[in-house]
Amino acid sequence: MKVTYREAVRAGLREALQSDPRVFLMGEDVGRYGGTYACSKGLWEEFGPERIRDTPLSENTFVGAGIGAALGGMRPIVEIMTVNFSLLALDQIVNNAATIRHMSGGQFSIPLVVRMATGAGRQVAAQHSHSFEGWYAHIPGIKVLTPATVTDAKGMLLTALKEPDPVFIFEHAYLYPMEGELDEQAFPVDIAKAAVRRPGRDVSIITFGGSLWKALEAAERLATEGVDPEVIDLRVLRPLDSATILTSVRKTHRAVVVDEAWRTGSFAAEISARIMEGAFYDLDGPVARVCSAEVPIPYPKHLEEAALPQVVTIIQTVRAMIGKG
Amino acid sequence: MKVTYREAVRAGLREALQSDPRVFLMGEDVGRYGGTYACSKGLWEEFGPERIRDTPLSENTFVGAGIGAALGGMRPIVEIMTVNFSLLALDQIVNNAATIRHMSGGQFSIPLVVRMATGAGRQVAAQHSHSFEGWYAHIPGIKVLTPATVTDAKGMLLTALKEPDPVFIFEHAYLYPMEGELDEQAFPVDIAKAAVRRPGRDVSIITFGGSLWKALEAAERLATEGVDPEVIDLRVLRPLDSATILTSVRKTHRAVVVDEAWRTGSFAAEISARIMEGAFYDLDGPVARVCSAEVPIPYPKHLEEAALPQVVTIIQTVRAMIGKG
Amino acid sequence: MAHEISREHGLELLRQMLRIRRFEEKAAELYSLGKIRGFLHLYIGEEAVAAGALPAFTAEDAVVATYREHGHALVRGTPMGPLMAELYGKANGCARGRGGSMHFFDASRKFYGGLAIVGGGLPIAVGLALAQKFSLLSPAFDKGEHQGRVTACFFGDGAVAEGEFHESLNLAALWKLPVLFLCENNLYAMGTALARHQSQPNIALKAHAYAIPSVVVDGMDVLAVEEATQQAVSSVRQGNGPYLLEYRTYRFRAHSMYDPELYRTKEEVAAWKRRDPIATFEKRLSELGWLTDDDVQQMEDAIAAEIDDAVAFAEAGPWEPVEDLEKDVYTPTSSAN
Amino acid sequence: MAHEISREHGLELLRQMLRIRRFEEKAAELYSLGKIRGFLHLYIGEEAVAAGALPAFTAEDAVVATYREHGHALVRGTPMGPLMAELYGKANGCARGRGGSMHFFDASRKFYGGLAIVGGGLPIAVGLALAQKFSLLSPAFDKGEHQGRVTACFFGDGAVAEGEFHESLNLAALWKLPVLFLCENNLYAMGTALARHQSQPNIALKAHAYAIPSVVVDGMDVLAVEEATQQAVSSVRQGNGPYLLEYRTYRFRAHSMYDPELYRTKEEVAAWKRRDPIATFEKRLSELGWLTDDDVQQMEDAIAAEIDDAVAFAEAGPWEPVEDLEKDVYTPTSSAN
Ligand SMILES: Cc1ncc(C[n+]2csc(CCOP(=O)(O)OP(=O)(O)O)c2C)c(N)n1
Ligand SMILES: Cc1ncc(C[n+]2csc(CCOP(=O)(O)OP(=O)(O)O)c2C)c(N)n1
Ligand SMILES: [Mg+2]
Ligand SMILES: [Mg+2]
Repeated sequence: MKVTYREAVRAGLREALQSDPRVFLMGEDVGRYGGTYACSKGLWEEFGPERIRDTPLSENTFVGAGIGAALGGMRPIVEIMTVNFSLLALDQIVNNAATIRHMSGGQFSIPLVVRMATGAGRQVAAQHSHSFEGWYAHIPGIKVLTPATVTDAKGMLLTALKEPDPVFIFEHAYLYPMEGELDEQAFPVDIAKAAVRRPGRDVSIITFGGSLWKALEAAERLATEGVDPEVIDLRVLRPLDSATILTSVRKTHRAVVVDEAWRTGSFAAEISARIMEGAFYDLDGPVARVCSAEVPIPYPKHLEEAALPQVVTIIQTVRAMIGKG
Repeated sequence: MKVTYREAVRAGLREALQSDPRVFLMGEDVGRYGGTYACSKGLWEEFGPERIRDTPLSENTFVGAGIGAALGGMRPIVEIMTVNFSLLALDQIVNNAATIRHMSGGQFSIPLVVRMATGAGRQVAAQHSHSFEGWYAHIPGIKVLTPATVTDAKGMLLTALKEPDPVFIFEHAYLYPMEGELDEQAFPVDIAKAAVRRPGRDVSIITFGGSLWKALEAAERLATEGVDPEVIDLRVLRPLDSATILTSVRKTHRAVVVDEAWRTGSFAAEISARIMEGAFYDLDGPVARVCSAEVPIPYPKHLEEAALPQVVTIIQTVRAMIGKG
Repeated sequence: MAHEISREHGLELLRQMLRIRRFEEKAAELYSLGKIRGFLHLYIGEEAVAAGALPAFTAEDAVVATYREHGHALVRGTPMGPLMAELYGKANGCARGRGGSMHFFDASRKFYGGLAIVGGGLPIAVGLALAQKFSLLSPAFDKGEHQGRVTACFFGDGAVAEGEFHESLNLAALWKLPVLFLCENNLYAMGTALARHQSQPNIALKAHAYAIPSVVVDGMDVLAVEEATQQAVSSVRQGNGPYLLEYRTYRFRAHSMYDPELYRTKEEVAAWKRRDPIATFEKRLSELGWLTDDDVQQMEDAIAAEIDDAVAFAEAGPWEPVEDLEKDVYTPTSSAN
Repeated sequence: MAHEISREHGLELLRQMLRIRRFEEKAAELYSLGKIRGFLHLYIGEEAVAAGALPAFTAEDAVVATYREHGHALVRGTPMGPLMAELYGKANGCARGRGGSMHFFDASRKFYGGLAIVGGGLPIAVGLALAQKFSLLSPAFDKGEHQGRVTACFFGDGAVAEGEFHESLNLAALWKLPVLFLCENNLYAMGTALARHQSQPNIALKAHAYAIPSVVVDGMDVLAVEEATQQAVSSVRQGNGPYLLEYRTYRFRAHSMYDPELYRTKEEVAAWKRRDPIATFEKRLSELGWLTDDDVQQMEDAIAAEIDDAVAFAEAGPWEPVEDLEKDVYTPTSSAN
């Protein structure tokens, strides 16, 4: 069945609310407004104001309240409108959500799911175009998911709600209107493994989230030039599935990592370092990174496009590598 | 002249306050209390409550006020008690301090200096033992300094105050009582280059901040085994001085990066990736990382020590590498 | 009349409100044509606030606004051309096209944005006010020149829920800083009604928690806005510390360009539109015999011409070269360059 | 007497205050011996608050406290042994030694810490109260069992300045959640006096900004604390939404073990010590003829024995094996294991 990414998220939310009375959704404008990206449209009417809760603008507190509600036995789904606003809640996430279990000697679990939109590409300028998934992936005690397909958009949410620990789901805002085939057979989807989205022999293109589609398009175009790339969708940034990455690189001997975050300190650096540590002797050449320019993302289309990873930059990077290899 | 790191910071603050009427210091308990780490002890008495300002507990606002005061023509020094509390101010830092200049088309400069204590090692447990310098180094628009010596503790602060843009200085809390030789000849110190703290031939040990001293001790001990390590103190994490790193690795053909942050997504990954990209063909073997275990830092001494990089882990890592090389 | 004004002044207030209204109507039109993209938040319905409040501030004062700041920049005096060009993303825009609708800046007019993180402007304004106070305190500064500068900080009712509102009012009052907290209470934070995001919907009353004086103002009455703002500004200039004004107003359009408006009734919107700040003020002026249909027509014609010029300016403007993408991440004199 | 109590009850209140005092005096001693490390924040002087407030809550209620929580855990009922062992960092501590002084936890007593980010406990408490309210709303929960549960949230005057205070009170009042905001106003945030961190130092008054009822309580009078807290709890249990209590108290010792105390005078400290909650209450009980020197001696002896046992328990406790360092970062059933 073909559905949009947005519809897939909504279907996951509905199913979760129907199947477990402990599940509720809270966030800014998730209720009467239907969600900034319309992911929760109709849910307030269907499930009522107790389970679909509009919050005041107060990110640190409603995320903290999600932690408390999870400690109290609920299964909260907290929506943060976009990742840039999540910085306001980072104290609760790092200092409470991620620590309370370990710091208490294992006395508590925090079954909290936090969803947020991430990424650039919609000309909303410097304060609304960040990609901080890599920062979240640095934090022990939480899990970080980056669904790129409609099946993962719905499936990962449902699996996340079965987890005993905090799970953070990053939905690339650019994907919401994207249509895809929802594979109900795939459920329940795992949240432990990366996926090989396109098998290939010549180079491993490793990416996640919104960049997956750019990587796949680049791969198809490269195929017409006789280059056969393998495309890996990390799916889960924490805990990271190194095995799938290393298996691929040992086969292709080359890797390009695509990450929409700023280059320095990007999660792409972690992938490069893991390959360095786990497959150095299998490499025919250095792992390359395709990331965003190190600038606040500007508003005009031409500058925003120049700042972000693009299909052509991926292609050029692979070509240069093959040429050298 | 021998001084403690704490005294060096205080001397820098005094000199700055004396030499520029636009400079003032604000933060929690920097005044009457003298600073949690006594860095500003005596300054309130000397410069008065207008220039040494105790703030209420409100990190996001007093950092934001520092940005506004800088926009208004002042040269604020904001002290955030420790890095974990800085998460509460990250919105102002990422969304305002780092963007306003670029986003406004270059109309404004924000000459703000923010100082904070970072790091673990004092048995203050999971909420007070973080190392987020690597996160800050990911943000275009700001600069990130990690003084490891008493000379840099004073000198970097003075140089930072001459910068037109926001500078973040991370002082490892463990270093405050450390004594060292203050080299007044070194002033003004640059905040652009990494420093080779110990020249060597066999392996490059690359680190910064509190870990420098562990790296130097490891190097001396390795020297007694006939291994001659080069120790590099990054000093500045953003903008990063790749040249010094690559020059060293091209000479030693081996590198170990020591970073007190959690391994996954650490800044050590960025260093490893840069070496991958810039000196792959010069490497005799994979770059290794010595980082913290991926756990909230526990209170008991033996567990905290086990969680953090130690002299012995650095030594073992180098030995393993030499053996393999 | 709320207070005594001259005909000229009355016409000027009307003209400013009309400039905002027509500028934004044109912007909406250009948005549907794809000339403007990203988020576009219209101020239509709230014009009396910017038009009545901003003239109370001098060129030496500082202004901080939100992503709904077109009206504030217009009244502050930034020419319409660079503002329209900014909406286009052109290099001749007021932020070289990099900011767009949400990020107007104008250093020459001490207009510090155009900030789009809700509540994020308050600490910045507190800091600007701190610098203004320092300029009085420090013997190194020329008191005369700096005497009595203040900072105007505009924000919405939704921002009142954020912690920064609380922290900023406390700090400003504690340090007696010359800042005016100007709340544009349009009764909604996006789709969330005031009573559903504030347990105590009386925003002016919250100022007591910080020992800050406050007043509720009819934000649909440009003269009431002007009078209340002038009084507050003079109190702040005299060094009495911060002041909070709650302007009760209403947004006639969607929150941004995409908004199904499921959260409010057509009747409610219609009722507020009957209090349109422009129509009601036109009526008052004509009742005073100060405004003829001709006057209105002349004013509309002049504004239409100003807008045509602004659009032409924007259309003719160049795109910033891609090579300049990384320019101004740091200041040229910085060691990072 | 503030309200009618029996002799037994009076003696029990005294005993609890004494347990806290002696426990912490011993902790300070052990700190100087190097048995306890890191930060150690003593509650000495403030005992009447924990001793008077906590008995108003049932075992089904939830409690959230700060890094100055020794007294709260003791009165809540966690045995002294595991608490002392936690200070040592031993595996038989109440948090397996991982938390230390600032991070006491006890799931069996719904004691959620021991949280050391100032203000960070308020949102957690609001969330716990939300879960308690849900348990009433959702037919899927057994109403009877959950009926009228409430959450106690302790925090200091310094936390009042943080944005989370503002955000949490608003959210709790907006959603009518069963949470008690219990402010231990000891007049200082570390070295910063109340009047230098609050522009409006009357904390109870701030509750009006959220339409939350509030009361100022003499925090040096255990009976006043008990009575005010019981009244507030019963209002919250009845579903009237949150309540704020401001306990005016004083910290006799340094903020933590290192503190030159440059920020307050010896006279001020001495004046407050004359209002020592334990000494004054002992006096009242003896004036009633309820307390003889023998009674006091017996009580002290029993507590001394309890402390000796706790120290022995801690000394005998094992260190957590280093192999277990990464245990419990995730829950065993998690896909991450
Ligand atoms: C911290 C933060 N959270 C969420 C948003 C998304 N957002 C943009 S405007 C808005 C509503 C703000 O309402 P209000 O402050 O009343 O201003 P208005 O739009 O009514 O002028 C929201 C939730 C944001 N920009 N910043
Ligand atoms: C967000 C944050 N900022 C700063 C600190 C450092 N700090 C620890 S306790 C404290 C003072 C808190 O005072 P108060 O809330 O009155 O509690 P008290 O210590 O008086 O019991 C400070 C500033 C912290 N723990 N958290
Ligand atoms: Mg509004
Ligand atoms: Mg206090």
